[in-house]
Amino acid sequence: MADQATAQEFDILVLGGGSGGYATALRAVQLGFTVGLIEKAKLGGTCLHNGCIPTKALLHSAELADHARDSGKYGVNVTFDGIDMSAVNAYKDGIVAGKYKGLQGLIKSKGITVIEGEGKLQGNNTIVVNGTAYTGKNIVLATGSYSRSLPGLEIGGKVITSDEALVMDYIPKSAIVLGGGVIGVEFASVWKSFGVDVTIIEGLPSLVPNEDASIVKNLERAFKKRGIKFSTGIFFQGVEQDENGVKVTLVDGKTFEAELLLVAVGRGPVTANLGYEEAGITLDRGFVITNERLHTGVGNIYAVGDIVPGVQLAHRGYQQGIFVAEEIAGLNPTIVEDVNIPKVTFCEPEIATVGYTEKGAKEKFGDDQVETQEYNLAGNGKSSILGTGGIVKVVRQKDGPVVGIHMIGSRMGEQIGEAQLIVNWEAYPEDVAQLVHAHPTQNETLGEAHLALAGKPLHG
Amino acid sequence: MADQATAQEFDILVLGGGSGGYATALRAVQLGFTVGLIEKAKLGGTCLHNGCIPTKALLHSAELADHARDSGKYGVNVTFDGIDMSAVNAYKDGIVAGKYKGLQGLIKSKGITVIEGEGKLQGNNTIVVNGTAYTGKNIVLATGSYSRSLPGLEIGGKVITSDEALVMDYIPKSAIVLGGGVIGVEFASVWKSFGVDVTIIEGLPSLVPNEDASIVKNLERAFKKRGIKFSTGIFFQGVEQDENGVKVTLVDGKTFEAELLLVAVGRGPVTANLGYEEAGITLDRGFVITNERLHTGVGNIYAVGDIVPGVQLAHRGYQQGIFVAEEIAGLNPTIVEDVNIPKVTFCEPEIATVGYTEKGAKEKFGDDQVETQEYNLAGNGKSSILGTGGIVKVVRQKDGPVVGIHMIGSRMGEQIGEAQLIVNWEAYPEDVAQLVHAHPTQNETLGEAHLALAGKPLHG
Amino acid sequence: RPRSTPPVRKLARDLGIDLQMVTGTGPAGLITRADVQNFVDAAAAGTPAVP
Ligand SMILES: Cc1cc2nc3c(=O)[nH]c(=O)nc-3n(C[C@H](O)[C@H](O)[C@H](O)COP(=O)(O)OP(=O)(O)OC[C@H]3O[C@@H](n4cnc5c(N)ncnc54)[C@H](O)[C@@H]3O)c2cc1C
Ligand SMILES: Cc1cc2nc3c(=O)[nH]c(=O)nc-3n(C[C@H](O)[C@H](O)[C@H](O)COP(=O)(O)OP(=O)(O)OC[C@H]3O[C@@H](n4cnc5c(N)ncnc54)[C@H](O)[C@@H]3O)c2cc1C
Repeated sequence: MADQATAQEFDILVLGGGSGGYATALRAVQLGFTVGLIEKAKLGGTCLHNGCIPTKALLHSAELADHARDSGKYGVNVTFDGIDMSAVNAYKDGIVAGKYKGLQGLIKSKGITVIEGEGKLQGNNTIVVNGTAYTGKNIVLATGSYSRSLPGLEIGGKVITSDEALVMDYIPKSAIVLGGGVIGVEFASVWKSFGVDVTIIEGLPSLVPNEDASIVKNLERAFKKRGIKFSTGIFFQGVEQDENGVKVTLVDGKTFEAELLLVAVGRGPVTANLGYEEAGITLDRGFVITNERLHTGVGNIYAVGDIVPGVQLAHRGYQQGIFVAEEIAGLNPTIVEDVNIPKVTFCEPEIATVGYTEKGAKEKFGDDQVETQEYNLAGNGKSSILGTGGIVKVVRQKDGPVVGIHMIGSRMGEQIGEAQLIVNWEAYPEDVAQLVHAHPTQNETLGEAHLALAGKPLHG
Repeated sequence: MADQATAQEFDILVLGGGSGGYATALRAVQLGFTVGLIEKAKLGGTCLHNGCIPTKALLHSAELADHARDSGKYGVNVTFDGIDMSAVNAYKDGIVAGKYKGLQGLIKSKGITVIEGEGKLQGNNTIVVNGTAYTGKNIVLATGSYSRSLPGLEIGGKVITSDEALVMDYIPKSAIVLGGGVIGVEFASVWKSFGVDVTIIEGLPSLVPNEDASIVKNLERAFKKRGIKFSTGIFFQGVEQDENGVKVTLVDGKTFEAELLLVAVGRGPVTANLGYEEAGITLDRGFVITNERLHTGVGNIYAVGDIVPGVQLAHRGYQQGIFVAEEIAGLNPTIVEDVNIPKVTFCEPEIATVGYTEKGAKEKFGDDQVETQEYNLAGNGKSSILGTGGIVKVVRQKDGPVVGIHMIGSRMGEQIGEAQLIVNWEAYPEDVAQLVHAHPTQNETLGEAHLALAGKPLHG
Repeated sequence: RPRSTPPVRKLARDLGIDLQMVTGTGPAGLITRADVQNFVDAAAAGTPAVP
């Protein structure tokens, strides 16, 4: 009895084993805490099983399909014989399974107690799982998110979310994607490469509406060139489906038909009926409200990941998880603001951004306190070799540091590393300009943009 | 007459229009100087016409050939019908022509006077071109380099250098590459992807002997797996050729036969018979000796690029060119040491390094004053998705800043941007560790390595 | 080690300034670029900031 009771008491009890939850647990045991990690489905959560990882596997197959179509231009003769969806899925599932096994092994080897089942918060220090009460001196809520829909728009049959799209065993002839945000444009990109006739419906005035205006313009141009159709600025009204497919109607009466409809209108927090409100935690439209140090204001209860309002990204979840573990340990960790978290959209062409957009910077610092510089990838040797176009846009405070970097182009996602150091370390363009970038790389575009912004463009 | 005389006098006269020379010229006119740029062949020099750019085009075709062979694993069904060497060359030449046109236009638009012909230094302020004397208040020597051979090893027929290899209109069945440095491993990589049976002969104990030992080990393993053969540690003795091919003998008597031999044993400086020594400039084995601010010690004569001892890279040439223009302008620019110049080798897998190797750091700071951390790409989701392995190795001074980063893996060359900021800005692992890296990218490997080095690995 | 960001440390080094002698005004005593600049200006103005 005593033993069992001990096993149910932890320094830190984490509810949810996704990116945010497991990062909390890993950092916490490093710091010497005992940790219980409660997970009702699979360790790794959305990102590993239904999000980041499987989508990026699809995007790589899509990239190879694009290559197969245009290798001839590069002297590599290839006949493209089509996509084998079951092989694509075997590859994707193999990647997920490998990472899942690795994560389970890691969690186990670190001595984290994994508690299987659905947990419910009870008071300030207790979570009940399958009738057993577990206590934690500290509790971290990390229950994540689910694919939202719109009021009256029911998921089912030919109306699907990313969850279903990730396990499809066939390639539709045509598809409508509702929502031109990150998840929407990534699926549109994959499907187009797989030969699907794709149309994106976005109610806001443009695709990827959160991005800098220059990025938006470039993405829309690139998607048009790829033959990805889109309708922006008119909201969705309703959908009908029959055995042939779906018919979508917009509020202006315009209709679109396709074999299926992917609903990608955002993700809602998983917080209902989990005892959060009863414990006195403040929810706003389902999201858990915390202070800037991720404390809920109740007892020793913290929240991390997609349930906390802000950008819903796996690495923000990691960061918050690490932060909270260090906060509990009294290490006084540094806050990384949402605006300074790197964001990559892995469609073709890729988008990578960190910091303020030009518009955001002007709102923050004043219209005449912001300078920008755009460098066109047409001037970059490696990008020409890869056959891609795009831009790098750097936003600085006038006579001040770089506050935003926005990039688009094939493979440009990987440039986010240098960009985020520049923005997070508040570097001046001159700091970057005095360093030479390796030739010939896409990375040089960052060097050229900063040289230009420092008033001494090299190739321009 | 007066007009003509004026046109022959410049603030800065640059001899050689390659990376180093044209960068000097561009930065100099930005700073308000009049500039004469003397070039005997084509603006852009080795890098554009016989170096960086055409090799990287070949490497991209090679990458596509590799993809064509293994796309099936990713569900993309492809029949590989072989390489069309004339199409490869058309693609490569198209890229070079495009960049060449761009560069010519840029040089012209900036008002740089291009002087065509072979120049010879005469005294401290004069260069004679086709019998006409041009003068400069300052002179910058940038005559670059040529493919060296070994004593008694004559280039011709089936014994070629990179110059000939870049214009070949057929694919040999087999090839021997003499030299396992950057140029050697890049050609070996291209040819293997194109289906050639390749053997590298390197007299030093390993391939890429300047790299960190961990990188060497990984590259040799990867090349073995690719079926690229190599012999290391035994020096070349001689070669015979007949109409069937070449027969190479090593000093231990061992022989190798193949259709051709590529000699890639380094590049020598172009400095003979150009009046340099007569002007009082010090040459060492043909290289121009300067102080650390690139001054030759004679009059106002500077030298930049491959003729200056050190790493022979195009971006080092740019950097030195910009440096000298700013130095002449009295701007007191910052010196970037050779060790801190980013270096990328674009073979498959790519190598990217900046700063000290582990060995170099131990020599510099003492055996017990250095800590290292290796992160294996097997733990990185995006690398698994791309199907690549490799490592990131970070070298730090004990309790001090990061002084070296060494990486290997497909596409890892582009990670050099973040790496070079870390090393050149003397960041501590903790500075990097507190920033979250975007998921899922290869860039995360840098985050993980620095987290581990800061004592708090995330996924490990 | 005084707290600052890497580019600021690099700037200080390029200017030949020892960060130990600079007072940080940023969050938690972080030495900002402005702190370094002010230190340089003070030194240039002859203020006995540099012992
Ligand atoms: C299609 C798609 C693509 C994406 N691509 C990317 C990308 O490329 N990069 C990126 O950074 N982000 C991406 N994301 C977002 C990323 O997946 C999320 O930001 C991340 O998973 C959030 O982590 P989390 O820990 O907050 O929540 P989740 O990952 O959702 O984890 C929550 C976990 O809690 C468990 N749980 C919930 N309630 C309970 C309960 N009561 N008891 C026990 N367990 C419970 C769940 O089973 C789940 O495992 C993508 C998302 C989707 C849908
Ligand atoms: C196969 C190969 C691959 C390479 N790949 C890379 C790479 O990926 N990345 C990288 O950074 N570097 C690479 N390099 C190295 C790079 O090309 C050189 O470092 C760079 O070109 C050096 O620039 P430079 O200006 O010093 O000399 P050069 O580029 O050689 O230019 C010298 C110029 O001077 C002219 N000249 C010489 N003598 C005279 C004279 N008497 N009068 C008038 N003009 C004269 C020449 O015609 C030439 O145009 C590669 C080199 C080779 C050979």
